Amino acid sequence: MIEVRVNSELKQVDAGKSLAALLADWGFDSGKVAVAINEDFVPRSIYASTLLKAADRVDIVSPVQGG
Amino acid sequence: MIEVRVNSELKQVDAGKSLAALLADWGFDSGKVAVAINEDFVPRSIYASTLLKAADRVDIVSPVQGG
Amino acid sequence: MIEVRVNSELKQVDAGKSLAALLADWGFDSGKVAVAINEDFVPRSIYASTLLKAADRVDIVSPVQGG
Amino acid sequence: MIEVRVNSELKQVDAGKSLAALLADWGFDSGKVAVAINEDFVPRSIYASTLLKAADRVDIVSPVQGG
Amino acid sequence: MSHATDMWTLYGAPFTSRLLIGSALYPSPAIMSEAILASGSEIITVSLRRQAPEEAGGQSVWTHIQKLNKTLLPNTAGCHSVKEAVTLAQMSREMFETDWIKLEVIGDDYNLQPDPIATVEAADKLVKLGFKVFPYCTDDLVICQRLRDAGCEVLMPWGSPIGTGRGLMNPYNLQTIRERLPDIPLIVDAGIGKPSHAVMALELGYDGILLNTAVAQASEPVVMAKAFRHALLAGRSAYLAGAMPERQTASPSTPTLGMPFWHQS
Amino acid sequence: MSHATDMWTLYGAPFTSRLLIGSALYPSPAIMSEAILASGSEIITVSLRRQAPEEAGGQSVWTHIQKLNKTLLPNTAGCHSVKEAVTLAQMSREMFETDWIKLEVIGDDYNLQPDPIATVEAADKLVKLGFKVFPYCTDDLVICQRLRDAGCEVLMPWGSPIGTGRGLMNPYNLQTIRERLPDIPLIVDAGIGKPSHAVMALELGYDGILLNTAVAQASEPVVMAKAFRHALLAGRSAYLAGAMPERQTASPSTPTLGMPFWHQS
Amino acid sequence: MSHATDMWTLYGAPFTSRLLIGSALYPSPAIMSEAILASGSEIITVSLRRQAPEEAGGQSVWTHIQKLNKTLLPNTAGCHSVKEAVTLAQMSREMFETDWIKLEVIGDDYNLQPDPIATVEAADKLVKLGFKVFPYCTDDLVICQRLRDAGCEVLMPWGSPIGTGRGLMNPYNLQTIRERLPDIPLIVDAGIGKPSHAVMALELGYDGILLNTAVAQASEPVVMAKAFRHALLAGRSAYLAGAMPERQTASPSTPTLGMPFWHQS
Amino acid sequence: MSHATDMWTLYGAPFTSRLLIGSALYPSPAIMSEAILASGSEIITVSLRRQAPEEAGGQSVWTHIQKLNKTLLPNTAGCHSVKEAVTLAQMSREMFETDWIKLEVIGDDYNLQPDPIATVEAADKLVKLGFKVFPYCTDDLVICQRLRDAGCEVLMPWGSPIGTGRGLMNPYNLQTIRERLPDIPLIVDAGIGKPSHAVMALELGYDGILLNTAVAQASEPVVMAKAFRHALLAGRSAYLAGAMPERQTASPSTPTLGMPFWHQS
Repeated sequence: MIEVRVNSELKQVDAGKSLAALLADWGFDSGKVAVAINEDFVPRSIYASTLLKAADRVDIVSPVQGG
Repeated sequence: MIEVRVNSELKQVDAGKSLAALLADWGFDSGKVAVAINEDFVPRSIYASTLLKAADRVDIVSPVQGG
Repeated sequence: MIEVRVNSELKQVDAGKSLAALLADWGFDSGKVAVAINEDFVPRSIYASTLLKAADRVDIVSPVQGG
Repeated sequence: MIEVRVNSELKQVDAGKSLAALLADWGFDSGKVAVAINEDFVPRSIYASTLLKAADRVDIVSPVQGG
Repeated sequence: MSHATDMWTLYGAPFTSRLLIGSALYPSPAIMSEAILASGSEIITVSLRRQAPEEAGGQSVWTHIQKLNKTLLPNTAGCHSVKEAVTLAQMSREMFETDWIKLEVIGDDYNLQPDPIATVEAADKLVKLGFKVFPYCTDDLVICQRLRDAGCEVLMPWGSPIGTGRGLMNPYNLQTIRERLPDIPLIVDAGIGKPSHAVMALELGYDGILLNTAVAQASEPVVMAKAFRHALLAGRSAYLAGAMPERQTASPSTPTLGMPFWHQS
Repeated sequence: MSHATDMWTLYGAPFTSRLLIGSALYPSPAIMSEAILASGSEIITVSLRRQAPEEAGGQSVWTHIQKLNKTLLPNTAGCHSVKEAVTLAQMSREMFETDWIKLEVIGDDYNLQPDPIATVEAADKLVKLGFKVFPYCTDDLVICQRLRDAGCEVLMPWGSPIGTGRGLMNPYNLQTIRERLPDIPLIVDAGIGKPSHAVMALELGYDGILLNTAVAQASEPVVMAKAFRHALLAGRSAYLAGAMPERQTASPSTPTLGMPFWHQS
Repeated sequence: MSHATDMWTLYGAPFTSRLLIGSALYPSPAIMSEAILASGSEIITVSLRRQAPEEAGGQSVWTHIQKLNKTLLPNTAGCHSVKEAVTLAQMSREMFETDWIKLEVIGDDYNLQPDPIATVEAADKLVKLGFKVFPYCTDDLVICQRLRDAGCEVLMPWGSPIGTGRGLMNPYNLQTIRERLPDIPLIVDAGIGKPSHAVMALELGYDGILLNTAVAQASEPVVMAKAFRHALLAGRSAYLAGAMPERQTASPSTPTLGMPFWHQS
Repeated sequence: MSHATDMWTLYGAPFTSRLLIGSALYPSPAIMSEAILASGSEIITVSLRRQAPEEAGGQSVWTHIQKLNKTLLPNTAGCHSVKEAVTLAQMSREMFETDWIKLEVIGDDYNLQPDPIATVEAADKLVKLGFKVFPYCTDDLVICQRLRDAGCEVLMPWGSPIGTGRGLMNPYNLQTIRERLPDIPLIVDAGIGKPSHAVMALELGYDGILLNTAVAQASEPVVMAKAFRHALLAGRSAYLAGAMPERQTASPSTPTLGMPFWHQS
């Protein structure tokens, strides 16, 4: 298990799991969010092949109102 | 004959003629003008009974654009 | 005795007393005030010969700051 | 002889002469001007050891009013 | 609120458009007619002048104005005394068959401002003669109160001098008049040069605008007339909608909560 | 000209309405939808934020925005660095399936003004990444020129700080930008508080307005939305019509020729 | 011109300072005295009020004012009718032994503006009674002309309502009065809040300023008094010096001729 | 506070006068000298230009400037690139024997505004070269912060474009800069046309003014110089004195208590 930050919350995750699997575990619908790791954009197309490293900072965002 | 001012022009007029007759002489259609004598309003209804005096100042006006 | 208003206060005064005497009674220095009765100015020169009538409105003013 | 631009004027100069000597030839008092060559500042202290190259752009300026 | 139901009344007569428009200074009578129609205005100002008999007969702008079949508001433009204004008003009432009169008594030939004292005196006389007076006045609260006390049921303070197009020179005064006289229709007359000026006036709570030069002297009077039609709808809706308060400091519109890239260490 | 034919284009896409509107700060999603429809706007700004999974699923304003079926303009509001803005733009492009991005890189948290230097740098990077950038910038001509040189095909200088409703703080600067950059679409973004502000911007020759708070925080957002719809039509027509020049001194509208009561002695 | 020789006259009396100052609203009589001395003013406004006999005797601000040994300008502040103003003026003339009177006839208790009609009527009566009238009036050219015609040899239009400190609400009107009445001393009375307001008034060609609150209610009245002393010297000199015209476009001050680094190729 | 003790410091050097003045555009060198002396200024801006040898020898304004024996502030006016500005600064340092430099990098030849990006870059380079930089910049808070971060110990935002005399185009921005950067000396450079503009800047808390055209191009430069001398004293004292707050509604200065003629019935 490694420790990462997801939307600034500390989480323990299985280092072997893909980002796609983790998003599902965390309850997110991959089609309805966008993701960045350590402030770099991660395209949806590579969620399945993306693994997290210890101390990664993961941002998961979804649409809201804006001005 | 007496001398009057009509719209600031000097005119010689027959002292016996009514305002109605004079307006016709001058080419005005009584229905399409309004008249003042010496800066007092003269209603159309009394043109026929109105006589001019020497030195009267007659104003004859008709509609124009306005702001 | 008659009743008058002095600076809007009701006062009983001796009808025979002059304004000059009344000012003194009331504690005013004639030289340091100006007077109006019923909104008419009363010059200092006639205080001694001025008598009040019932219901007179007397104004006694003195210098203050102003803008 | 080489050709240079001095304050945007073409001049033929002796390639062997120092900037100090050229300024004197051109009538400038070294103490009353500042110089740049090809938009690089040239300190007064090295005028004597500075030689021009063909096509050099020489700026010689002196004090004026400013806002 | 729907504009259809957002009527206002002048001396008891209901109107939908909040624009009163002049008929002078247009490139041609045809453009005047087209512009007035495009403006949506229901009230047109007119005047009386000496004319040669043949013109008085009617080959003139006047025939075009009549064809528009709008409510007429005759003016006393150019009058410099109470006497002149009252007499011209009487002549207008007979000629135009209306007891409405836009009262102008000019007090100075340089800024063409109304004479406050003569305007109040003339308004008083005209009301007693049965006129429904639309007084052109300055943005002076006390004069406005006197005119209302004289029986005027609408007031028309200037925005700025006639024909300058400077808009609202003194919004503070105009606002003061609105606050102190909340119930009488207020029309900004004179000085409007651009649609933004008209919108500002209605945002302040004014009920209408009277203008002429801004449309007539625009490069494209018909297009400008349409611009003012929209401006009055915009300004009126803005007033009814209640604008946000002006703030001294910035505040974000997009939510700050949930901003990405921030991580507590 | 008829409004139907008075289209404008943003990155090649034609639009009729000159209002771009935000989706934040409304009393409710329902009022947001009604107000946006009343405004006539065809372009809505949206954003991305961290949300709990259940919200991210979509029980939110977002579902209402989608139903409006308008063109979306995602923003990078809240970003303080080039890096943050570029990454959020990439996330937006994937999420909203558009290469349009309203670029905001905040330079100061007090006045929320854009960072001129970082905005130019971010715009350059985003254009190279294939984005169609709508940069929020200050009213600085030189920064506007740099943004255009970086490949921005529209510029969005502020009127005044976000959410202040102070309108056009510096009309002189805005006018200078218009005169020096006559061919690029210019949109006043931020600071618009009242319809009169929007009319002024278009009278200056600006092509459009982007606002949010002025409508969302009005007492009656739907009515204010309608007010702005009319304001943009008024301002655009006024620009096309060519306003009269402002004059220093008064000049009468009603003819002076033929004024009665005058008699040469 | 040297300030020593730049005198002006009010009803024939010459003065150097262009500031008329009020004596009310100071934190203490001592600060009042110090501030008035620091202001350089030569004319102080005073009033008359009902007081208890002991105060009327003189334990009051009045004794401090007398010690300053300045020219006094009594006012009719608070009067609402011609009758009240005329009577109070007569009482002032006897009490202060001066025929100078600052005429105030309030027309509205909300903006405390002068009643234009009553002010003209009162001025006429007072002039006939031998007073030298300083009328407080609005920025209305026609009312100013009436007051001059009534015999006022100085006019005092307001800048903005008393005590608001809003400065010159309507510079256009003030400038018009100056242009149309070039020969009569004009003093801006009321509304001055900052020295910049006073400088603007004198730059417009006004001859002097009458103020009270701006100094008395400043955090440091004595320092503000000094600020206004300099402001009046600055404004007057600026007017005499003839300011540069405002320009639409930039032009360099430093010479462009001889700019280095430029080389024709 | 006494003006004698109200000093300010620029890069550690103390000054009494808050006016920095240019030496260009005067009718003659003699008038320049007289005006600068009358202005009380202790700092004069100068420049470097190509001149014919005989002029460079010194038959010029420069000899008059030297005689004034004031602190010199050389400028880089006319430079359009970082390179030009840095080189001209180095030439100035040698020629004028001062490490002070007024940094101007023009970004647009129409409004002559500084190039914000190039100015920050040049300032950074010059500070590293040991210069004491006085950057001419726009009224952009973020650019001002960058300049301070680059090591500038004074900032000179514009009031409006050089030579326009339009005064403070955007007081809100200038005030924001003052509030956000309370400790660094701020000088309004460019755009000052009248003494009232200078007073306004100091009332906002600005520390000084740099101008040239307003004095040099006045009808009477010497008198205008004196006007500005008083204006700076007025503005500074006003700031120190703490002006009254602006109020929305009127309030009387003369006491209402004890008003005569009122009688309860």
